Amino acid sequence: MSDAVLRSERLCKRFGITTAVDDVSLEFEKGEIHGLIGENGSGKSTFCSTLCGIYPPSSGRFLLEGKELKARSQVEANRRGVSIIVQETGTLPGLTVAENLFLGEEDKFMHGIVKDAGAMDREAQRLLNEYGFTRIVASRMIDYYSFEDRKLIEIVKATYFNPKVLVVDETTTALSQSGREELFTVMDRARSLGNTVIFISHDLEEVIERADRISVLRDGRLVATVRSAEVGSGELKHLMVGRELGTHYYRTDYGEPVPDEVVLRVDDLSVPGQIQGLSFDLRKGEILGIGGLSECGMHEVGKAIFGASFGRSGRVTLEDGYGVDSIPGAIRHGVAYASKDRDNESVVIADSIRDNICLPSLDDLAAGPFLRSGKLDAFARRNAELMSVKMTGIDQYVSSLSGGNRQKVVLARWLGKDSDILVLDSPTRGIDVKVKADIYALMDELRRKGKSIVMISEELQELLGMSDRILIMKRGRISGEFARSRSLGERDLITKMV
Amino acid sequence: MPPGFWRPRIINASGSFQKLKASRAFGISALVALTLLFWAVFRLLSPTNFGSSRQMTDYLQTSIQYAVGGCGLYFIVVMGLFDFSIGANIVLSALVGVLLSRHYGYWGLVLGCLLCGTLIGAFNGLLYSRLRIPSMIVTVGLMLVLESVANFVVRLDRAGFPGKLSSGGMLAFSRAPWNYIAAGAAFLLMFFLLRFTRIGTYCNAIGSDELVAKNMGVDVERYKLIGFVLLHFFVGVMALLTVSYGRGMLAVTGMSSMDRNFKPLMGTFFGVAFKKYGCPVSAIVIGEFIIIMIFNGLVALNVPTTINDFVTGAVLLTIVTLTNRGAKGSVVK
Amino acid sequence: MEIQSEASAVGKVKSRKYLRELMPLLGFMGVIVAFSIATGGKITAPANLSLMLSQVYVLLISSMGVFMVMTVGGLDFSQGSILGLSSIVFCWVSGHSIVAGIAAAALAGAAMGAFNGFFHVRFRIASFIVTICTMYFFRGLCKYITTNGPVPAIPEVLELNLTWLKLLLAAVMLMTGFAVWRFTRVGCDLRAIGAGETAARFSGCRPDLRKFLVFTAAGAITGFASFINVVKVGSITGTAGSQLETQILIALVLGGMPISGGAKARFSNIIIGTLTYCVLEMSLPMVFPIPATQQLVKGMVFLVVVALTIDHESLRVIK
Amino acid sequence: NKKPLIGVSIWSSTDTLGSQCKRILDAAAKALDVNLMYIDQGHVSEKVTASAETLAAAGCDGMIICNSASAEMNAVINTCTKNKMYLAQFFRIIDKTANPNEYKLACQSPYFIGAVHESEVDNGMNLVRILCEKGCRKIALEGWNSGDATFLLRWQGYKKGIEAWNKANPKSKAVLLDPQYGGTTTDTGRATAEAIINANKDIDALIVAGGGGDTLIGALAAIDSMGLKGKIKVMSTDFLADLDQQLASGAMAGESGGHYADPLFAFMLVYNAVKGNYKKPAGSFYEIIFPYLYVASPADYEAYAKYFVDDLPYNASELVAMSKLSEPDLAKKSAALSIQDVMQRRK
Ligand SMILES: Nc1ncnc2c1ncn2[C@@H]1O[C@H](COP(=O)(O)OP(=O)(O)OP(=O)(O)O)[C@@H](O)[C@H]1O
Ligand SMILES: Nc1ncnc2c1ncn2[C@@H]1O[C@H](COP(=O)(O)OP(=O)(O)OP(=O)(O)O)[C@@H](O)[C@H]1O
Ligand SMILES: [Mg+2]
Ligand SMILES: [Mg+2]
Repeated sequence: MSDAVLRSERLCKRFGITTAVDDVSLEFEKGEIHGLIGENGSGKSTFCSTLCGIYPPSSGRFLLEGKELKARSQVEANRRGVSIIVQETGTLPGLTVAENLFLGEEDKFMHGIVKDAGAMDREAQRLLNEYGFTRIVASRMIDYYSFEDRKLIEIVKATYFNPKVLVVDETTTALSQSGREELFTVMDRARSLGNTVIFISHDLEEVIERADRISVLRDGRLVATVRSAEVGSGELKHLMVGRELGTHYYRTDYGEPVPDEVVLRVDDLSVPGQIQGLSFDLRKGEILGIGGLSECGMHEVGKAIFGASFGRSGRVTLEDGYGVDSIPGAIRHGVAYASKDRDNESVVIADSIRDNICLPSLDDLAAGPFLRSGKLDAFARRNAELMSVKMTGIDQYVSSLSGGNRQKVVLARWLGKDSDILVLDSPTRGIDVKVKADIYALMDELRRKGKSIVMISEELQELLGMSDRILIMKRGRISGEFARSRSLGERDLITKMV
Repeated sequence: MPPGFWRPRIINASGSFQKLKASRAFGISALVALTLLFWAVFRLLSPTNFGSSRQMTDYLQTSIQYAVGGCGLYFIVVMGLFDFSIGANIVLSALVGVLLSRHYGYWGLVLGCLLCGTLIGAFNGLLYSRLRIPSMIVTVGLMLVLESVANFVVRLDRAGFPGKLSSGGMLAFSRAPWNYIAAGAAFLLMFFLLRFTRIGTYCNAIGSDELVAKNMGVDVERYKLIGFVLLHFFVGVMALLTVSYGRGMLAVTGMSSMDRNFKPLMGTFFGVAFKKYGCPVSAIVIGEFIIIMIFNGLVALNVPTTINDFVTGAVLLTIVTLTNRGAKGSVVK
Repeated sequence: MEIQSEASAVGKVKSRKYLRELMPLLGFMGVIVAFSIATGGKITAPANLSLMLSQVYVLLISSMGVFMVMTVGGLDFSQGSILGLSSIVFCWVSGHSIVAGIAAAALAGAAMGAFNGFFHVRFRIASFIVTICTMYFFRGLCKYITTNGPVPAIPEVLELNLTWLKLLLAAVMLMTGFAVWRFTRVGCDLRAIGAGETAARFSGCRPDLRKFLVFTAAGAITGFASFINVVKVGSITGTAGSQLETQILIALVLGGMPISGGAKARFSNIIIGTLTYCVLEMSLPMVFPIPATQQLVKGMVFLVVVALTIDHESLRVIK
Repeated sequence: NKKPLIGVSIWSSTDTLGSQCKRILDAAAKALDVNLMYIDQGHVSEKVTASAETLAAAGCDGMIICNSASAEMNAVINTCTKNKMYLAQFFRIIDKTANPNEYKLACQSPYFIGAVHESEVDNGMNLVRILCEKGCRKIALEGWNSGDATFLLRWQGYKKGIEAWNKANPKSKAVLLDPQYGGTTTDTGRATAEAIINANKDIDALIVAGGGGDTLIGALAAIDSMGLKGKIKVMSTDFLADLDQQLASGAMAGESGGHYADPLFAFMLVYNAVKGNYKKPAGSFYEIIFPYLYVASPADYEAYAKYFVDDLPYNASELVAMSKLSEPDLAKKSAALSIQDVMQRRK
């Protein structure tokens, strides 16, 4: 008890009618990594945002080392020794690395109102070197660095001042394996210095492996806090959803023959700087998994098949001989695509559910050039209900839906379009186990109906569990191919990835 | 302004040429080369009556007033905001300056222009943040209001010639060296603000992503307000230079002051276009100079000045196209 | 009990939403009522109807194009210059045949719009910048052509200055516009592009093509409106159409158009906005004898109406 | 018996010339107990025609207008006819040969009462003659906006003046450069004048054709700052409030102007039409020619300033008397206006 560095007392946070965090009292000990898990929308991010001053709590409070913590902004929280690494990008283009690192903390370099830009660059470089990121130059524009490098810069930004509490919110999904390792090193170091890390992730294995203790949230309430050494992922899942998960989490069949009919042929597909000379077939009723490290180019494959890449060469040919070269063409010929970047590339975020579901099918719903809004409404409602999207009505804006429901809208749209080939990039990214199971079931059902699916995923379990065939990519090329088999394990895949 | 207006693009720096291209030296040489190019073209076409050193100083003298306004606009434009009321503010501040100069001489003129300009900036900024209306809209409304207020101010001027600087004195800023001193001080201040205070960093940060900047502890509201105040401070300097340059100011109605917004904005376009090379201030000054040079070149060729807008538009479009293209697939509004 | 309160809260949210959508209409009503009283009923007198309407046509028609541009999130500041230049084209060609003149003006407008669209889409330059450049570009041409005097229209054209004809043309344009907006995929596409361009692209809209076409259409529509403009003014000087772009912006904003476009754009924005603007334009001189006062009041009414009617909720970031 | 309401559609009621016009119109309206309603249309064609509609909707009994291009008068006259609103032009007349249709319409409309204008061509010729006589041989021209009706007429006059001079003095010919346009503000006026002078170092005269006076102020600033004061002779058609100083210092060579009372006569035409005193001549309309005053020395200007700037050329009782004149007498009254005329009346 005396070791508690941070305590929340009866913390509540309400957004209008939803209670995101409901009466949570939690203790975080000095020098521990504390996992925080829960279904999507269970309040993890909100809890931490409240801690870090992004939102004020509705009631209750935080106590940091016995004193009340009432930060009104992230910078204020930082000054009290609490910092956060968020899932989204936290760096700003148009500024240098150093300016990004010390954004909001320029005071150290100010002489009156004059800023000592040189000293700032030097200090930033010193920190980067200390973390081992020597390849990053502090005085350069951050625009020069990749997404992953920027994440590393953010890690430096969040930890260089040795915060007492560090929050890592779903950061790992954005990082490749090596980036993760670097993050874990930083986390371990923070723990060894006697600091506390709050670690949020949907990857239960990862949480069990890294965390000392794990707290589970459900619908904003604290369900339990357990020692990670004493639980398995099954128990955690049970705690998260409050019921036993069905056994059919992944598909269970093995050895079912895949029809030989090729529905999509990829020939010598290249995108400059992304993928090189890819060739493979997709067969009818097959789930083709594509895996690899985050930056291996596999995400570009989905775009290239869908006709959405810039500067693509090579051919993507459908069963009927049609060569896909544009998005509208792909859609017309029954190719569907759900992007990894859901909010930017899949759903039109500031538009209604109705429009989102109807967009690809507008031409089918029109009589001549004319649309009938009754028909559109019915179409949208039917498909949204088919996917059991949680909504107040089809007029609701997608921006007010949770991540999982947004993904359901994406799937509803393609179900409505009745596409024969679905390219799903990270279909369960950032989605809770319940919705995950629904999506897997749906994929299996579609497969049985003779639809073909390309599933691009960073989650090896998912690839192993769902695919008929798995292609592994490395540096823009295919480095291995595996057929569905019970004996196939993660290790087999990883050897081809790295 | 629509979001994402000045979202900087991601530069891929692989080769050494790319590195060179991203340097300040490259930007400044490009600007100088552009100036020389236009000079050479007009000089060739019209060797006797264009581009002597004496004439060049005349061009420069004309262009600096617009460059000062362009500097001010830069603060707002990089944040993705805009202000349509600067023309109206030039008119109003100049008239206030003239009015005060009747009683307090140069002090009245200078402080009248600068203070009135700055106060209006604060007013615009406050109204923008209090009413929570997009800047482009709120400033159109303010333009209407300020334009008409200027008409009431000019009526207070009981001198024989309302709005005109008395010909005996008060004209120091209409010619060298004082016009250069005033404009030069403004450029230096701009350079200092961008490089040695946090304002430049914060304005860029707000322009890149306001929400992230806010989470990083940038007091967005405050720096937007500072942006407006700085903009209109520079507009105040511009008003001083403009009223001195023309020796008088005319109060107008019916949105005619809008015309005054665009000359400074052209310089700002240059500044933003060359921002990635790290030399916005020089780009604004040189850009305005080029525009005035083109105007004079056309007159030297005895082309009717009516074509001037056409050429200016074409040159601006070309330069923006060459320097400020978005990446393929990027979202530009 | 909990469920009930939740349902009523949802209801509250919904009714707030409808109220928001009604705000511009209420603003319009407010302006009408206030100025009817101030002018002693002059602005609503039936005898004045055709006069009150006469300034609406050009603004109303050309607003339709800009409405679409703004829906996809763009801005068009070259509209005034387009009106001027296409009016000149109309004057030239109408000597042969008036119908051909209209077609030529619309084509010229389309060409200018396409020019805007090309630079905006092909080179990815913000529409605000492109159209400020072309505002100068087209205006320069317009001024240059009129250097030696206005470009006159043939006398027969002026005989077409008939209220019923203008009303008919405006109504036909409006109805066509509405039909296209409402009953074809255009409206859906444009709103989606405005609300999230990348996602719209991945859903099968063609944002680049659409945007190009939208700018072209905006030019063509204003080109068409130049017919009504010429019918009213008879000859074209270098300043023809000046500030039309600002008038359109003010009108659309008064009508409730969100400046960043997207899903909240409503066709009614055009009608309510242009009517409000024209009522203001017409009634202010009746109430205030001095132009400076007229404009002061106009500016304040504009600010007040916008402040009261603007939809803050959809503006997460106010630019 | 309600007060008559007369509309004034003017380019600007606030610039140098416009505000003076407003001053004399306000005085007349006060003397005759008339309400005035101003609309500034900025010489933008759409706004010019719209101004007539706005005035009609406001229920004006009559209006006076300074239009931009003559073709605009078509719609304006029609609006007035339809709404039974009397109309007179000021500073403008529809040219019979250049705009025959508008001219015909004006003659036919029972509500188009007449036009008051200056003889711009003569004025142009005069200015050029004076310059040539002062020894100038290369004359530059700075206008305000291209295509403006008045500017075009003046330009015609300048060209005619040069022609006449060259015919009379074949040995010492003068040239007139093509116009450049300097807008209506002082700073654009100066920038344009500087450009003209820089591009033509050998000019010895500059005519600033008008534009309300502010363009001229800018042009004078340009000449002054380039150290050419007196070397380039400046003529213009807009009196400045400090013309005496400008003349004394040699910045200005001379000037025509003083025409701000022109709208007064248009106002009188409309006022009398509204009162039913004037019947429009069948098949034509009244045309009043307003004289320019020419000022070439500080002494001239001193007198002008006394009676035209510090005071108005007509006082209240004179205005009332003027309103009772018949149309031919009104025209005579207008033609008679000069500095001497006012001096005599004030004695
Ligand atoms: N801006 C908003 N306005 C209103 N409600 C919102 C907003 N953002 C989120 N919500 C509400 O929050 C819920 C989802 O929140 P959040 O985005 O945190 O979900 P999540 O945890 O990512 O869930 P998922 O499992 O679906 O990914 C939605 O049900 C929605 O009602
Ligand atoms: N901005 C918001 N406005 C309204 N409601 C919100 C908002 N943000 C979150 N919520 C609500 O808070 C609840 C918890 O969301 P939170 O983001 O904390 O979940 P989470 O556990 O972090 O989910 P995830 O695992 O997807 O990150 C949601 O169900 C939603 O109802
Ligand atoms: Mg979260
Ligand atoms: Mg989430």
